[in-house]
Amino acid sequence: MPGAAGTKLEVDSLSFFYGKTRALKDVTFNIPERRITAIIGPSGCGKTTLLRVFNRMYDLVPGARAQGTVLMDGNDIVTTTKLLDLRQKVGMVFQRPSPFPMSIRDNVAFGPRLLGWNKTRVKELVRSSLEAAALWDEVSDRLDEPATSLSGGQQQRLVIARCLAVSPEVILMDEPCSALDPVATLKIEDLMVQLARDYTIVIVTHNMQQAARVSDFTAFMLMNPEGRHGELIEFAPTADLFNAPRDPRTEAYITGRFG
Amino acid sequence: MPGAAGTKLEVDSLSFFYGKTRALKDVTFNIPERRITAIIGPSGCGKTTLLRVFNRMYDLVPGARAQGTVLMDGNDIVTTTKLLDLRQKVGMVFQRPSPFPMSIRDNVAFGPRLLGWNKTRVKELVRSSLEAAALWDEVSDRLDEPATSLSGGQQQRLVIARCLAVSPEVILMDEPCSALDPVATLKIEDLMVQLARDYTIVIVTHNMQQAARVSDFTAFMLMNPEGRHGELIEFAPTADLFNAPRDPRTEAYITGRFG
Amino acid sequence: MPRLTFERELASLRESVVRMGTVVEAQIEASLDALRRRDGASAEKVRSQDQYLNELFKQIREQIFMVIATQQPVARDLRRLMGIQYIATELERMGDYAVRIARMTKTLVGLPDKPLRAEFGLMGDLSIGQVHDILEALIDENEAHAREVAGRDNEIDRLYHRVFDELITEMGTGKPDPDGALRAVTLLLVAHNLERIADRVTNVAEDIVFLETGQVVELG
Amino acid sequence: MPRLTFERELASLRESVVRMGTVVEAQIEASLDALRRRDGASAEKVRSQDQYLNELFKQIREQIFMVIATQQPVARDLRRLMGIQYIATELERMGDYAVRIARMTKTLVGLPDKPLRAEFGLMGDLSIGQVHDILEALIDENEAHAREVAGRDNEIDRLYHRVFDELITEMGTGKPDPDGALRAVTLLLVAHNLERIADRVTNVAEDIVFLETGQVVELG
Amino acid sequence: MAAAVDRIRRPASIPRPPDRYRSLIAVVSWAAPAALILIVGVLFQQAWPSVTRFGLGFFIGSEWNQVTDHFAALPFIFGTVVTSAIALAFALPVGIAVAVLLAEPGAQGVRGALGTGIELLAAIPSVVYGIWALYVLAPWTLLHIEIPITDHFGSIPFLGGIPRQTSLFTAALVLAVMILPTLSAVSRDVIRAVPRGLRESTFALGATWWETTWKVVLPAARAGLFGATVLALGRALAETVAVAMVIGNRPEIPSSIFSPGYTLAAVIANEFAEATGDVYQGALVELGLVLILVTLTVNVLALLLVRSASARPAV
Amino acid sequence: MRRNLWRRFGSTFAMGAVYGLTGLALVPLGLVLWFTTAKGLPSVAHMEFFTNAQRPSGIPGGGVANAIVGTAIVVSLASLAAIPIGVLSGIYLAEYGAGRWASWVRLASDVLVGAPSIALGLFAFALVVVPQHHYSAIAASVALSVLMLPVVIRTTEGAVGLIPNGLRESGLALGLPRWRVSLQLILPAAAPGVITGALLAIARAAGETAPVLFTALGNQNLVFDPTRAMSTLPLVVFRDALTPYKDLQQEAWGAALLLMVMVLVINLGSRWVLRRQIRLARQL
Ligand SMILES: Nc1ncnc2c1ncn2[C@@H]1O[C@H](COP(=O)(O)OP(=O)(O)OP(=O)(O)O)[C@@H](O)[C@H]1O
Ligand SMILES: Nc1ncnc2c1ncn2[C@@H]1O[C@H](COP(=O)(O)OP(=O)(O)OP(=O)(O)O)[C@@H](O)[C@H]1O
Ligand SMILES: [Mg+2]
Ligand SMILES: [Mg+2]
Ligand SMILES: O=P([O-])([O-])[O-]
Repeated sequence: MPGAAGTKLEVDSLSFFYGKTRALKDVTFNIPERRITAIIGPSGCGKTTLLRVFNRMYDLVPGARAQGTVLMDGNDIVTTTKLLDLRQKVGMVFQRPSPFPMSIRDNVAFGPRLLGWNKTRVKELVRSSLEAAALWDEVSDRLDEPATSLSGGQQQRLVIARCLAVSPEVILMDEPCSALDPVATLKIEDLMVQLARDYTIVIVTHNMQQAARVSDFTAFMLMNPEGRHGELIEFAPTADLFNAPRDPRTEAYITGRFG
Repeated sequence: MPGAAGTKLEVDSLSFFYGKTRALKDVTFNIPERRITAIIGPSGCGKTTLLRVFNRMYDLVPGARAQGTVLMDGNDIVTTTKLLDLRQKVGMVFQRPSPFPMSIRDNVAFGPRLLGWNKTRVKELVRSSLEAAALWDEVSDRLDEPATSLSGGQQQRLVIARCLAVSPEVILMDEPCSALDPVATLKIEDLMVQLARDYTIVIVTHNMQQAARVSDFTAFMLMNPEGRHGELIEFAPTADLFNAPRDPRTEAYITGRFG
Repeated sequence: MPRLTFERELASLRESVVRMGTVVEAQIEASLDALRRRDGASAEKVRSQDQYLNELFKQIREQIFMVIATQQPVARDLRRLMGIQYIATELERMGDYAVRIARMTKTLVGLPDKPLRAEFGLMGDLSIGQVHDILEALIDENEAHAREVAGRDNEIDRLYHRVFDELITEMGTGKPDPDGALRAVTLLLVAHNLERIADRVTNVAEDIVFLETGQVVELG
Repeated sequence: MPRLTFERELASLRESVVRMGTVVEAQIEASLDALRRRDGASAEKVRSQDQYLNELFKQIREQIFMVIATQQPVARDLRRLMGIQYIATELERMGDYAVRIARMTKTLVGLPDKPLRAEFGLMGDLSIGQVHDILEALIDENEAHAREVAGRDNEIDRLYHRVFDELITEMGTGKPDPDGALRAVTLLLVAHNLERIADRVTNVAEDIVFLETGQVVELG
Repeated sequence: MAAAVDRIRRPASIPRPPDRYRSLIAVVSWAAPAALILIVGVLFQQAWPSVTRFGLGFFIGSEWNQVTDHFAALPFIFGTVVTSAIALAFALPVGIAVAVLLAEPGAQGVRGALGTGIELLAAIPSVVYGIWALYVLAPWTLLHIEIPITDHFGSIPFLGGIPRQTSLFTAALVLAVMILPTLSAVSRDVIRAVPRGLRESTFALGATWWETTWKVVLPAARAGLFGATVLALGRALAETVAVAMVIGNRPEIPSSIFSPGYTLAAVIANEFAEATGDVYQGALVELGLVLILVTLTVNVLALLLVRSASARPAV
Repeated sequence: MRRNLWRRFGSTFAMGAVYGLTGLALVPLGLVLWFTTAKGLPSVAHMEFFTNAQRPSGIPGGGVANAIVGTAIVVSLASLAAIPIGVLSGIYLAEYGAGRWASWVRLASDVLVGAPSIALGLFAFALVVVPQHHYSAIAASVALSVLMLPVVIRTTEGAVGLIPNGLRESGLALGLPRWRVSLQLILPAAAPGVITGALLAIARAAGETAPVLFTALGNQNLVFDPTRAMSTLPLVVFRDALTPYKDLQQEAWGAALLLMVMVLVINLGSRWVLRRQIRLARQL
């Protein structure tokens, strides 16, 4: 439920450029702690771009560059050079489930092991992460089977478990259900709701109704038709945004009356 | 609105096999004329397979074979050898828009030209088909540009126009909007509603709510967990199916309470 | 032309609810007319007409149910739907008052004739006027008009209290006369129901404000 | 555990509507109690308590609105939501009757004391029992029980008509006494409201049937 | 306010930690371009004596004389171009047909085996083709193709003369076989890259298999098919030993395709080991240089074509 | 309706023609396989063929042991250079392959694949043989490693590229450094494809004649010293086939059979490995 909550990420006048083209302009809002914040908007409005600023995934794109500040617990994400620490704290789940080509156990243990954690701790982590990802019951008796033998929805939960294993604080999800069928989607949504007790979750979704279903707060973004850059139109508690949005563009979008 | 309507396709005890594996078992229902019939169900339950029986598209898959009858205006589709006639009468629109690599005009004229219709008739057809597909206004001044220059939603409408140009009676659509953004999706949905005045439309969709929004009748299919083949669980007017489904499995599916 | 189906359904719902309003208005008018003319048959007709109103209400409910199930409306769209449902509920209730007035009329027809107090005419005209105007506000989606109509509540209230006091006094001072007592009580109930109609109009006004702006207000 | 959020919201809504029911029951009981004890303060308390009921009703409406907007329920889920809304509407109306009984009570307190007819106790017990039982049917999702409760309507109707006739007769034959007339009319209105409560229970029963089975029935 | 000022002062590029791994493998990846440049450079240097001596005349003259130390490349260029062109003419229709068949969806069973077979053609070392062509193909060709044609069509230019086992024609035939796998494999990939929906929607309009293939699928793959052809041409130009074994090795421009000839690659293979003297060696290296420059050009062209074909927006 | 009949007939006819042409394409394969096997078998049937070095015409008991050893040495040396460099370059292209520099690398390796192998021979000759003043296996290895390099690069790039980007990003998103993700996550996932590439490159190098003609030059004796001239199987085929002596020609057929079988086995094997890779990648 929305309500009083600390701020986890403070986005202030964030602009983003791919080379010379601007993808985001002056995005400012606060992402509350231990809540689910959804980012919605039409294709190409910069949702993914915004999300990828939060764990500096954009560093992989040559020529990409951010301007402004994004504070996490007071530290600026945009200018930090401690990328490995940042990414450990800010986990990410992608559109297509991407299990590593190894056993279920090794998938979850992969991160902790490479980070040099000791064996007993890793073993505990495998179990606790799988439990937190609501997958333990389904896989506890076949931890050594290849992860690719799982169904799509299970794979996505495995990926979430893998990400939980390195103890993140924030979990970013970029359309985590768009490759899944409705049943698996509901499971992931329920999982998100549960995880929001302990983690700050930011989810990008194409599916407005998904945002409506699971999130506590919703950010609506739109491509500015003149500047051809993405903008934040409205950020509000989800219930407010879907019942009585303040901006007519939000209303037009959520009622499907665009264009 | 559902209501009295003739039957266009009579599906009777239809089974389908891919080689030795059975994909459909004993599907029986009637698809009404000039109405939109939606086929919904979880992934892999045989929706696409069923649809592809109606224009014998499965002939392209080696080893595929259908059993039972599907009567269209009294003629059995399953056993007919007049494939070219059949496919002309039963048009099809696919998931990803697939404009031919030629101009917009040539795309629409392609079918009629193959059929050897004369030039003036083809010219008229191009216009009337594009109009019927609600695309004429957007492309009338650039008919000679390549079809690939259109946006995704426009391409999908072009494909529909192309299919209208050979005067089909039935239009099959296999997840026609799943590659489109919400705005384009709404346009296609509105188009379907308009086309249903003159054509019998059968649409396969993953998106229950789309079925709910546009269709007059809905068929719900499910994979039989023992036989591992698809079955028809319920076929009813859409409003009934979504308000008070008769089968508990339908209810479980549409309320997202599966598994 | 986005969301053809939804717009079509919404238009049909608006039409239904406006029809309901018109019928309710006619029912109230007919019941008061029957009262004035002491016409039992007309009163009976009001009662049977109510079935139609109930039917319409059920239909609207069901249609709204179906539209929600199939069109997943949000924000303004949903407000418009739910607003229509709220209004339909109020209209159905107003219809009940008309029926009760008609029932009272039938009781009165069985009693000796006596001239009706002027207040009944006034109250009737006022309440019919309110119903009529609130329907117009609904049709025009005119929030300000709705608020204005709701404000006219006081006049009817005042008239009702006057009628009530007068009738009680009349009963208390009169000679023993069972018919007179029944008549007075019955008329009192008619006034009571007219006053209730005005209350419902206020609620409809609130619903119109909600439907148009999303604000939940208290106009009572 | 599918659709956590939806189930949570639904549970909270059910809780709210049951709370509404309990409050309504308490209100009716309190108003009748005040009537019996000629306790103006208690009656006043019923009136002020009604605000709470209205609040609860508005909250339920809003929450349902939000759940529909965000959870896109269909079929059974939607029926349960809308059913709750229908029931809440009826409960709110029942609450109004309790308030009106309380208002009558205040009128009666100002009049000379006279023993209350036995029928009032009976009617009160009956209607409170109906309200109580229909709430149980709602909590247990017990459609059959709901139908049974609705069937008990007749007894109250019978009592109401008896009270009505007796009071009219009393008024018609008595000596001129304004207080007596006011008292009789007021009591008559109390009985009228109790009878109306039973009507609402029937509606709630219909709503429970709908909510559970999707059938629209007429139990009146 | 302070924040705004701060933001303006901040450098446009954001500090990023150095990526040493990237630098390391980037350096390693220089190997391929370095090799290419080195090859061209070294060959240039080796060919220098010949380049300075003969200049452009090297490409016009047709004399190849170790005794007088006079060298010119025209006969080899002629032989290379003619054998490659004929080979392409043979291979093209067959290659496209194979590609069309292999690209049919659901290429299991018989078609899968066909595909494997065609690809194995590419794996067989060219020297094996050479020995087979020399002892099996050449005698058969002489008897069953060359002699009948010269007998009946001898009056037509380039088809007359005295037919020989080792000839331009035989070399071209081997080349055709050898480039067929390249041609069909690349074409198949290009045709396969044509979206499935395109094929299916053509069928769904009521088109026949041939109409679908000819009017939609192949046109959609046009640019890529052209690229495949050019790529195959590059292979033909560069082929060495199989040609050296069957072309007859005669450094002159023949008047008939059934006469012996010589190609750039073949002459290097045959003569380089015994070549004495800077000029002779230089001339051979210059031939190599010509060969490599021509094939590089052709390859770059082909690559651009194939690449643009597969990079086209998905239709 | 008549029109449709014609259309169907035309289509069937065209389909027949396509099948016919494809059948025609397979004729040479059959012929080469058949003749090489038929003519080579008599040689291969003798054990000496594998154990003895070459002998001059007229002296019985000759074999190709020297060429087998030579092929092994030359190809091993070439692999030692080409495979590590090729794999790393391939990873570079797949992982950082967006920039301009990468596109040059890509173009260079594509062009190298098409470079005439005879030119590579000339190159190695000038680079190694000329300064050292004698032919050597090393020189041949240089030529062959240049020949193998682009094959390894492009197959590695392909195999690594098949691994969905999500895997890479997921690794990075766990807070792992880039090199770990690349070498400990992506490369193992792409291993079958990379191995295939290496095998194909080896097969190709082993079958090449032109680059070894005047680098390894050939040697009748069994030698193991890579700084000396050596023979390889293709060289044996080339040289012996063109002699007028029947016994040497027979030896050439035998060597050709050996070479062909080896190359085909590697090819079919690597296809199998590759199929697994693709299946795996598809699951990812
Ligand atoms: N690597 C890139 N280089 C250049 N421009 C890019 C790149 N990635 C995205 N863009 C552009 O930036 C804008 C925002 O893209 P982004 O992917 O963030 O949108 P999105 O809202 O996530 O869209 P979608 O819903 O389709 O995923 C788009 O206009 C896109 O074309
Ligand atoms: N070409 C094929 N060969 C063998 N089996 C197939 C083939 N195509 C589909 N199937 C199988 O038939 C069943 C039904 O497939 P179909 O594509 O009709 O399902 P669907 O309901 O359309 O699923 P989706 O929603 O994922 O499109 C599945 O189990 C599938 O694995
Ligand atoms: Mg995105
Ligand atoms: Mg499908
Ligand atoms: O492949 P070749 O050895 O003939 O160049």
